[in-house]
Amino acid sequence: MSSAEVNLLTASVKQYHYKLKAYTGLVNRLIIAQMLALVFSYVGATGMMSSGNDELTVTVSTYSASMVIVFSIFWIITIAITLTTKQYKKIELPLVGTRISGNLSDVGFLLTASVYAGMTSSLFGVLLRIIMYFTSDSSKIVFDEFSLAFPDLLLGMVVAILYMALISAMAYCTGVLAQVNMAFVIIIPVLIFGSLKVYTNFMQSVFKFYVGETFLPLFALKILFTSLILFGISLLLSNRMEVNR
Amino acid sequence: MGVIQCEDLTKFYGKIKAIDHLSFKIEENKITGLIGRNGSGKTTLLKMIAGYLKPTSGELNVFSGKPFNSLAVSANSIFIDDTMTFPDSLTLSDILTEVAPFYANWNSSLANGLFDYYSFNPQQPHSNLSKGTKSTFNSILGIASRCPLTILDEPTTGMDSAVRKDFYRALLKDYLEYPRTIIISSHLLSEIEELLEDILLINQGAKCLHLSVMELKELAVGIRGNAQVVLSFVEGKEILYQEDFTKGSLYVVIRRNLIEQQFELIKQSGLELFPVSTDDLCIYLTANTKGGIGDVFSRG
Amino acid sequence: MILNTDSMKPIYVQIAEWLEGEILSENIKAEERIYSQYQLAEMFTINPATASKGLNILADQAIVYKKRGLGMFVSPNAKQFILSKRRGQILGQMIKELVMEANRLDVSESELNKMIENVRKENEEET
Amino acid sequence: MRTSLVFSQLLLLIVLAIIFIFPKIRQKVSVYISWKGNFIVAGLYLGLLIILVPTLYMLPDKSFVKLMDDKDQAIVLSQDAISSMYQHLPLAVNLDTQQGIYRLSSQTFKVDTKQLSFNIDGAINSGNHQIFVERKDVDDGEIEVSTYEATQLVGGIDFTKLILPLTVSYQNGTLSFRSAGRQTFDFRQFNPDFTVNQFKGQTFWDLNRGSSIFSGQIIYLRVPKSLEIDQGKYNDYIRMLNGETP
Repeated sequence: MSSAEVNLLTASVKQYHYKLKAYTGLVNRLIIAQMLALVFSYVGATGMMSSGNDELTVTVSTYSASMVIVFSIFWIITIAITLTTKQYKKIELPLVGTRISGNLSDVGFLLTASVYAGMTSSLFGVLLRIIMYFTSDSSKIVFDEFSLAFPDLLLGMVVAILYMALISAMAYCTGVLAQVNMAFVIIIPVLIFGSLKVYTNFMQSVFKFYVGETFLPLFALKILFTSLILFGISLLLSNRMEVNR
Repeated sequence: MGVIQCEDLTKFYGKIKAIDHLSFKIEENKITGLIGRNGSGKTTLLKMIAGYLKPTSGELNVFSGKPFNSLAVSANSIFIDDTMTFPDSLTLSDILTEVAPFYANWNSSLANGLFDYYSFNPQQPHSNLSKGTKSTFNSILGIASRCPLTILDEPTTGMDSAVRKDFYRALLKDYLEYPRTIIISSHLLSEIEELLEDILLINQGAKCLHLSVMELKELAVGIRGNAQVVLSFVEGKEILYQEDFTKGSLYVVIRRNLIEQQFELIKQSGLELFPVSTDDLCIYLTANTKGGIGDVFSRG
Repeated sequence: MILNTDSMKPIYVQIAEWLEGEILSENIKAEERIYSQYQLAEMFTINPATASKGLNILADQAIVYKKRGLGMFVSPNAKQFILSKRRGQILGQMIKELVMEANRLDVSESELNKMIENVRKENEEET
Repeated sequence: MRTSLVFSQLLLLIVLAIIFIFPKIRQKVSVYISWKGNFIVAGLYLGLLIILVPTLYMLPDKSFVKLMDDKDQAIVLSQDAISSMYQHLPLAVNLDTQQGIYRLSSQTFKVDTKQLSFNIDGAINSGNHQIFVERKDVDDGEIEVSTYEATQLVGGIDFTKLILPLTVSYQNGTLSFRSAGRQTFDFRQFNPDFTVNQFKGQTFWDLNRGSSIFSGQIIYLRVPKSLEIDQGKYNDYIRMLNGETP
């Protein structure tokens, strides 16, 4: 008998590669979600402003890819949660590894998905502009933001990816909690949302902490730190869990 | 060296006791059959050995370490059962190539050979397979992975008898070429007993027997004949099984070592001696009540 | 000790008897190497431990002997030994049972002898 | 506007439902795509979107609407000019050269009677517009009518040049003004995604949302020296530049 020596990192990387192949099909759902969001963004502009007097009415419809990003965030929430379900965890069983390597490979997959979803959803701003260019009279299109500045595009991608990472970490952690005990899914929202005052305060402080941050490096740091904590909690929680009962 | 050492192992699911103070030791490179009735705790025990489940109390060591959530145990063992799931985006041939890198001793020519032999469709997803073909495919993984500890939980579920025979042959041939510790669980012993070296019989989570197949085969003997005469021989001895026939004829199963010296005498008294098949013996040993199903009907 | 009340003999006994048959029919001659436990395991799809026990039966009776590092070899007088053993032990046991069964079925001695004679004649015609 | 919001929220819910139900549907429909196929789809999709970036920058330039700041010099000046027009007569500004004020139309009519009267369409009879009348030094028998518009903004969008001038016609001594009809302008503006907005601060928002400037058209008449002018009921809108009161 030769005893195979494996370290945690190699096992995690192998599982990550396996999962990447196993779950790429989830991209189809992302594409559908993004396409639908595009239709909404185009048909019902995200914002509208009307002004006028008796003889004139001026309507300014505002467009952005925000809806696509929001839909992509919903997508990543659903996959982060499904990854924690027993049905999906069973896929790890024939593979060499532990709960930690399983979690690490999940995190790797979610980060990859975040990068992919963040990139594609931000690029939808470009697609939306091109569609507008060909379908609308140019004298109706406001040039200022139409001429999307490249640094802004990159900034949007980075921020979208960071948001996806944060939200996937939150969703994954919630999923793991639900696996540990279904009661958490009820208890935690009750604790947080139980009192409306606490809820508003909580949401406001969360909002201020992330959405209110206007300095990119600090924002990135906050997100990375929070995601790390959330993934860490998930890892510790699931490390003691039994599988495939 | 014992690959698996188990001391006073107990496992509860909530308040239900699945494994009850179990102690045994499985030696390296032996094929052991884990036999027990449905619900006797076979799968629970195997999942604890594979590191999926955590023992409630007692000691369990696999490769001299605790198996639960252990990377070393995971790297050196494989657990095959019919609930194994694979993602639908991987075809059967994909699965063979994707699973291979996880196992250091993976023999891909063997895997592909078996895969072709059973004429699987390489483009099919795993979830589309019927119960029997799923078991067949999973058994390929179990054999080709050549894990130092190979755990096969009811590996032949749904297989037809031809495939079963092929599977046992393939397992044995590869075992001879590449010896390893194999545990096969089954509720049907007769089919695998030739393959096995040892048998671990459990009943309601507790150990019943752990001995070699050869010893098991000679463990008990059946005596049939006139009830009075039979009873005179087995008086005061533990009767494993007893069945009444018409006209005062009686069949009893008794431990062979209790009665070995009296064989000649028994034969001369006009009684018949029978070997007891291992399957029957296991049923007698794990029976909760003495007497068979016939008793239920004769009581009324 | 072999429990011989039924044809359901343990596998290792059947292995030993099969090997004896091979030696009797001179498929394996004296001083030749006999099958290893692994070859036997593969041939009969049995656990090598079972096969090993079958070989050990022969070794215990000195029908085969062990050469260090080379395996098991057939003893020079193996065939003779098997023949005499089968005559004495096995045939004796079988005749004992035959007689018991004949008594139970009320078959007289002459009738039994005639039946044996018939079977022998049939076998001779076949060969 | 509200209905579209409700509509899109409803659709959002439907999509969420689809996303959640989809795996179950997929299991039933069971169209299996191998991972290679999925990889190709994912790669193509991303590749296509990336190719759009250079495409966007290579699109031929068109006459897009440019945003203006309401603190723009020309706009400030034109607004000053308009307010001064009401307070100080005669006019201190030259409409044709004043920055931020554009001429929409210019017409000349032959005088056919000695008296000039006005007829203003009901639709424009709401005090949006002002008519300024200047007497020329000579009796050349011609009435020159020009319409002007000061810069108008909605959310920084200058739509001044798109505004149709009032229709002016002259017959039997009556100058008629008719509205060009109700005008609607639709503009399409892009906002940065919320991900970008967060780091652009609030300034951008303020700039575009705050500025809305509407004003009516200015009609400038130059009439022959001796033409008699009957303001009729419109004397609120008509201002004589030579200091005369009708």
